[in-house]
Amino acid sequence: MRKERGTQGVAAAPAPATGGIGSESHETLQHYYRQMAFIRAFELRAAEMYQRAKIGGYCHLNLGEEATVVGLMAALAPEDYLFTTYREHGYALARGIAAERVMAELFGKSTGVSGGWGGSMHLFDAETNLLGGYGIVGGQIPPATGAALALSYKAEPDAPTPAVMCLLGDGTTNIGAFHESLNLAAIWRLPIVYVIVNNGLGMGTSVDAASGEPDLYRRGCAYRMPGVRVDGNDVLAVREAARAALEAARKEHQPSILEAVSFRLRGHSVVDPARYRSREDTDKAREEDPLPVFRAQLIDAGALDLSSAVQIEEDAERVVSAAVEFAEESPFPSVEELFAHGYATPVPNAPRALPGDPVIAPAGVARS
Amino acid sequence: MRKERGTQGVAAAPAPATGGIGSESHETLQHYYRQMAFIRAFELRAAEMYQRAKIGGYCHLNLGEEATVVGLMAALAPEDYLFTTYREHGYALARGIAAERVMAELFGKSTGVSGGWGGSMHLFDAETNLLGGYGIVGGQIPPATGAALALSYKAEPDAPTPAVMCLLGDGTTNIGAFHESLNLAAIWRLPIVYVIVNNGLGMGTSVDAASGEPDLYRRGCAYRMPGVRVDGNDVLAVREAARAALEAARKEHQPSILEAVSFRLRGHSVVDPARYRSREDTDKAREEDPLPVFRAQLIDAGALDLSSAVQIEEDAERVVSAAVEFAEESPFPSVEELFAHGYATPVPNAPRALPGDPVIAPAGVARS
Amino acid sequence: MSELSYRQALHDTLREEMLRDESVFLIGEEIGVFEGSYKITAGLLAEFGPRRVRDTPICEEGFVGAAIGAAMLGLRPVVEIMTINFSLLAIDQIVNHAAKIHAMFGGQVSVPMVIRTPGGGGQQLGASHSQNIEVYYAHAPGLKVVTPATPADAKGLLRAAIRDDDPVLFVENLSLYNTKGEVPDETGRIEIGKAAVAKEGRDITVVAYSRAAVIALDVARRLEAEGISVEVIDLRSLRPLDRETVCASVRKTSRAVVLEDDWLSFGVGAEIAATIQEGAFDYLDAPVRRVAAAEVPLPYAKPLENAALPNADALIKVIREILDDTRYQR
Amino acid sequence: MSELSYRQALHDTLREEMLRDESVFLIGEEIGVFEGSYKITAGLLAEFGPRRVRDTPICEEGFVGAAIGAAMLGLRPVVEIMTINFSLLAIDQIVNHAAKIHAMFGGQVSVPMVIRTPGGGGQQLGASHSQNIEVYYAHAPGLKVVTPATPADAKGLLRAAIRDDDPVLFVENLSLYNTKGEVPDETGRIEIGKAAVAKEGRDITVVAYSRAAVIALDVARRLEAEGISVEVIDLRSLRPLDRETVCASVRKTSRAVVLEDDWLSFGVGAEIAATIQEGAFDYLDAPVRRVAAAEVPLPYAKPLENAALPNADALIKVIREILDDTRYQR
Ligand SMILES: Cc1ncc(C[n+]2csc(CCOP(=O)(O)OP(=O)(O)O)c2C)c(N)n1
Ligand SMILES: Cc1ncc(C[n+]2csc(CCOP(=O)(O)OP(=O)(O)O)c2C)c(N)n1
Ligand SMILES: [Mg+2]
Ligand SMILES: [Mg+2]
Repeated sequence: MRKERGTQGVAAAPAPATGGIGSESHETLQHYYRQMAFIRAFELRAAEMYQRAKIGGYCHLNLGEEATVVGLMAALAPEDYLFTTYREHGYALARGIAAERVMAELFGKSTGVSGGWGGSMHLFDAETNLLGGYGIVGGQIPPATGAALALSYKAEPDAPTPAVMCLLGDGTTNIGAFHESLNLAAIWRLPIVYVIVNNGLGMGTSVDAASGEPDLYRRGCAYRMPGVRVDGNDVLAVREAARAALEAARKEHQPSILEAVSFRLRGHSVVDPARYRSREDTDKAREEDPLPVFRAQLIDAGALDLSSAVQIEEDAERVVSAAVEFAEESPFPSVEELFAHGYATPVPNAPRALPGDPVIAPAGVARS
Repeated sequence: MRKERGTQGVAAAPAPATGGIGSESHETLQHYYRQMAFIRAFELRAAEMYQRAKIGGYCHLNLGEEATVVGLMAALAPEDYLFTTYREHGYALARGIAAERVMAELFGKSTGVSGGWGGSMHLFDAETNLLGGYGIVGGQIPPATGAALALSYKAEPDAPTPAVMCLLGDGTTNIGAFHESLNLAAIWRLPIVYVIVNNGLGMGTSVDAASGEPDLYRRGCAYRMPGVRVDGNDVLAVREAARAALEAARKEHQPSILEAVSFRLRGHSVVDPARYRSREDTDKAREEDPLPVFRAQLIDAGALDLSSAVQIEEDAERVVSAAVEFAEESPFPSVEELFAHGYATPVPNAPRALPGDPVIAPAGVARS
Repeated sequence: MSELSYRQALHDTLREEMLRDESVFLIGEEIGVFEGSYKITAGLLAEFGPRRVRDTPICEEGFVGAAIGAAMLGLRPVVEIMTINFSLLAIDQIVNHAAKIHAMFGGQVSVPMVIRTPGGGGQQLGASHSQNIEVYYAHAPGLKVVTPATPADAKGLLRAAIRDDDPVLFVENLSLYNTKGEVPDETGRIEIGKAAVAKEGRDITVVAYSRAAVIALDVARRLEAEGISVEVIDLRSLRPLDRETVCASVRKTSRAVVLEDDWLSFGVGAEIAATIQEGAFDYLDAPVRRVAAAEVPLPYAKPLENAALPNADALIKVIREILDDTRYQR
Repeated sequence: MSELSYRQALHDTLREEMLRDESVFLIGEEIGVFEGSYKITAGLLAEFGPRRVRDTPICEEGFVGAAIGAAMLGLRPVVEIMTINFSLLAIDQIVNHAAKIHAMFGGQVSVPMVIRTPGGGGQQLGASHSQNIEVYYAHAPGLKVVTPATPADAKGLLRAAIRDDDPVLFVENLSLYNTKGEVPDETGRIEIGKAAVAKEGRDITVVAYSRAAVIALDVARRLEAEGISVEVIDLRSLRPLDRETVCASVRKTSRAVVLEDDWLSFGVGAEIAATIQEGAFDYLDAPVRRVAAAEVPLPYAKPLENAALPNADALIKVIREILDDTRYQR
């Protein structure tokens, strides 16, 4: 089973060069801008809906990470698998899930991707191989690694397999599950790419304060796992780097780290005013905001004209509005369904008591 | 609080050179041989006592690791702290704890270092700052790191502090607690040395099968923590490397990894016949057995004559026999003491029921 | 006396204890620069500096374990685990280490640490972020587990916990942080291991703790108007458990209900019911009932979440069922 | 029928299921080259190779989590956690993930995995290696928890667990591995969620599971000779819990004791006692008593360990106390 591992240490490989905007079709570039603009519009509306108490729980947004999201999803093939964190609305959208179903999930409606059971942090869609948003920091990493194990288990030895992309935040590289999982992927040569979405902060804790090796793409060194850092504000660079990493995972069963560096435009979640953030930091984030930057680049390069840009943005607003309307009008799951997902294989004596019910039905007949 | 961290990556520093046997006093060398021979004798007797059911539970021996044990303990200052694994009889002895108290603990007697409460895996001695053997793999690493935190908390900034030495096995480098702890030590610059006692195997799993980076001293790279590998069969080399690492910990608050490579002479624990081990492997372990090798070296160098060697070995046997006798004759802790260590600060309603006692004393009066 | 929120009571107590004792320090995720996910530690980094208020990376096993080691060397760490759900990442250090170290090493060392952590559902945080798993810790000898329901108890128990030489799990509750109550100005401790009779009554005993104790008290006051006299026992401490206070109450009222926020099977209420039936068997006029959460991973959707969680209405329903059941009339 | 040891029954079932279904594979520490710490997997690496019998590094959170992911993609991993004590390192993956994934994602995916792990004290393994903490898992909705006491149940339940689409914690016991019993040759499953009446009796019900069920049965047989007729209920499954079988027995005998290896407070027996007093209140002639471990971190020294653990003598003493107590004569 075991193949040669990499050589000692980690070649801090530069991210693969991209041809830049010039070498992409206008259509492709517009498509990326459309996706980015759409995520932006969706997230801003999600924030608004949260403030209007249409969305409950925690709500973490991809604002500022749109280029990373779109670049990664452009590289991920339909047969690949995706495990994400709780900050994943954008990924679900770019993976092709209808905005209505995502917004409906945030509203807790039965038409949501997870049937209203998951909420913002727990989007799941079997059809697009989105195997879940996870709210426990690092919790997704071992299962993602296990999914890669399953792919290699099912494949002929040395044959290419689909790959797994496992997203995690910068702060998450300090938890034990990260270490254990990377080690497993390395010794078993699993087809997986660990993407560290480095937005510079955990909640308010900087990468530098949290990580002994703040160059996060280098943390694979402890497993001889290669790593690459890419500018997360550059959608093409992200896409190219992800493609290369995914190819190595699929064909050579070479796991790797891909670090995409960008900024979080707002607080950790909708309710966080981010007072701990320096003015300088916020300014920088705003200056490098991938949306206006990419828009300007495309217009400069003649790949997009102003009216199409405005059109794209208006379309985004319209679709998001429709999604909100859909979510608003969809029904909540019915209370009768409370025990519907108790077990996948039914067994006798499975609990079905509501609060205040007796432990045994008064007749002495066990419910089941 | 935070100081400069090391530079990127890890300089795979060679272990500091030792002057070799020639530059040591005969007394020192004899002392080391005496300690090694003593540990050997103790461990062989422990195995025997285990087989005779005088010792219960699991019993893990330091056979084959005597040079590492003695070298490390020679470097550790009395004011330093030691956290070990369950494979720790030798460390307790070399740290200066009387053999009787160690053997009595293995027998579960009240005169044992841990009063009979701990057994082989859980030796503890407040007086010599031996802060415990721990049976959960990796469990000792976070507390050891926290002990180093306490030392730095109590010291003036930049002033030297005592250091913590935290022992762990090769297999233990793959568990999350290792990663989390090293990262904490790195970002907080804690005075601690993580000593990886690499005996080549977990229970039956090789380092190569278990670790993505099988050069274990390099695993600090993920925290910019320096690491050194040393021949664990060379007591002087181990001592020198440990001294240097401890000095850096004490004076510069530079945490580091020290990997000592040796062999396990027998199975994982007394009951393991180690059938999975290749003949080649066992032969190699026997050839490089640090005891006869060191003995021959000393005799060659004129630092020890044959009759003193035999004397040392006989002394060791005698003391171990006395320890067994002491252990044998010591009383078991009394059953009345069962709740004696329930809480350090007494509180009402602390449980004191024996199996079968009613939950409330029949009179309706709560015991406390 | 002054009126304080539960949050403020915790904050003030941490501050007072830090001022009083140099060996007390705070450690946890986002407690410093971010001022705490629930802002209990707001302002303390600015006042005490990073030595005393130590932000950690995200590594619950690591920093809880580090606090254990620091406590073994005589410091008094007060750890914050952001929510009790994340404590499962550190439970090996808590149950296999903190709880064991004093006894396993023959009493040579103690682990004077406090782990503060909030539980609580009802915030639409979903299945993995809404648990009440204090029973895991209540089951483990060597730990002390307290569950204050009021600002006054939050203060008195936190003070006692910090000064205690054993590891104490201090369970807070998300939905209590903004509740207010009278808090004595003097610096008394509340003894760990003692339940409180939160309200005296004659007809039935409701046993509860944390958020549920607040609901129970509210229900008791409402039923008073109808002439139903409910005694409310607030456990306050799950380990040790004050069985005598619970049983004494039931010996008086002859009927009991437990209100608890955790899942029914193998939850805290099971121990209470088991204790009562043994300690007050001859006095009991009806079975002890339990009002607990439905046994499902808590759904996000509000109507489902509401249906799954115990509340005042369910408690009232069960109280009435017990009192009305002709089989069990006195 | 053939007589097999509990160990052999487990081994054979693993082998048969691997032969039957290519998607079944084994994963865990030291299960391959070392052939398992307790040798359950002896010979299987040689027979099936490293793809089907996967040795892992020491990383419980990592390999349990990996098994979850593999199960989500349709494989059927059977994980070995060397002892239940180490499961605390993986409990975040078990309780926060495996138990939640099916429901939290609206039923779109299931997690068909088995976690085999032995509990058990009495081997002088000390405080951190002697725990019986199955109640932690029994409390968590989404899991199934089984605790076979006999070789036949070990076989039938393991087979059912492997073919079940939910995560099943399969609790073995160190002191049962060498016990022997008749095992049916046919390949039937034993339904998860059903208790067994291990022995019928009239005078008193003893409820137990795992090792304790074996002791209870032995005690029942011994007391038979004295004319005391003990009914023994072996729970077999802690989640779901077969309350009806337990209560039906007590409705017949009117008296009950729980024998359990875990600590008394908040242990498995608490739920049983709470259930009985509610489900058989009108039939109960005496309080339900619990015979459980003393609430201390288990000491290493043999006499202390013996004193702390429940055994046949303690059970007999309590049975006699209940039957002799004049207050509770029928
Ligand atoms: C185990 C665990 N600990 C703590 C938390 C609380 N928490 C949620 S998000 C977060 C910060 C994560 O930072 P990072 O990994 O950088 O991801 P980002 O939110 O920046 O995308 C923390 C501490 C959690 N959900 N799980
Ligand atoms: C968390 C945990 N998992 C598994 C075990 C069982 N176990 C005890 S020792 C051991 C091997 C440890 O190997 P290594 O770290 O190399 O130390 P060595 O025994 O070789 O000194 C294992 C798997 C344990 N005690 N704790
Ligand atoms: Mg981040
Ligand atoms: Mg080893």
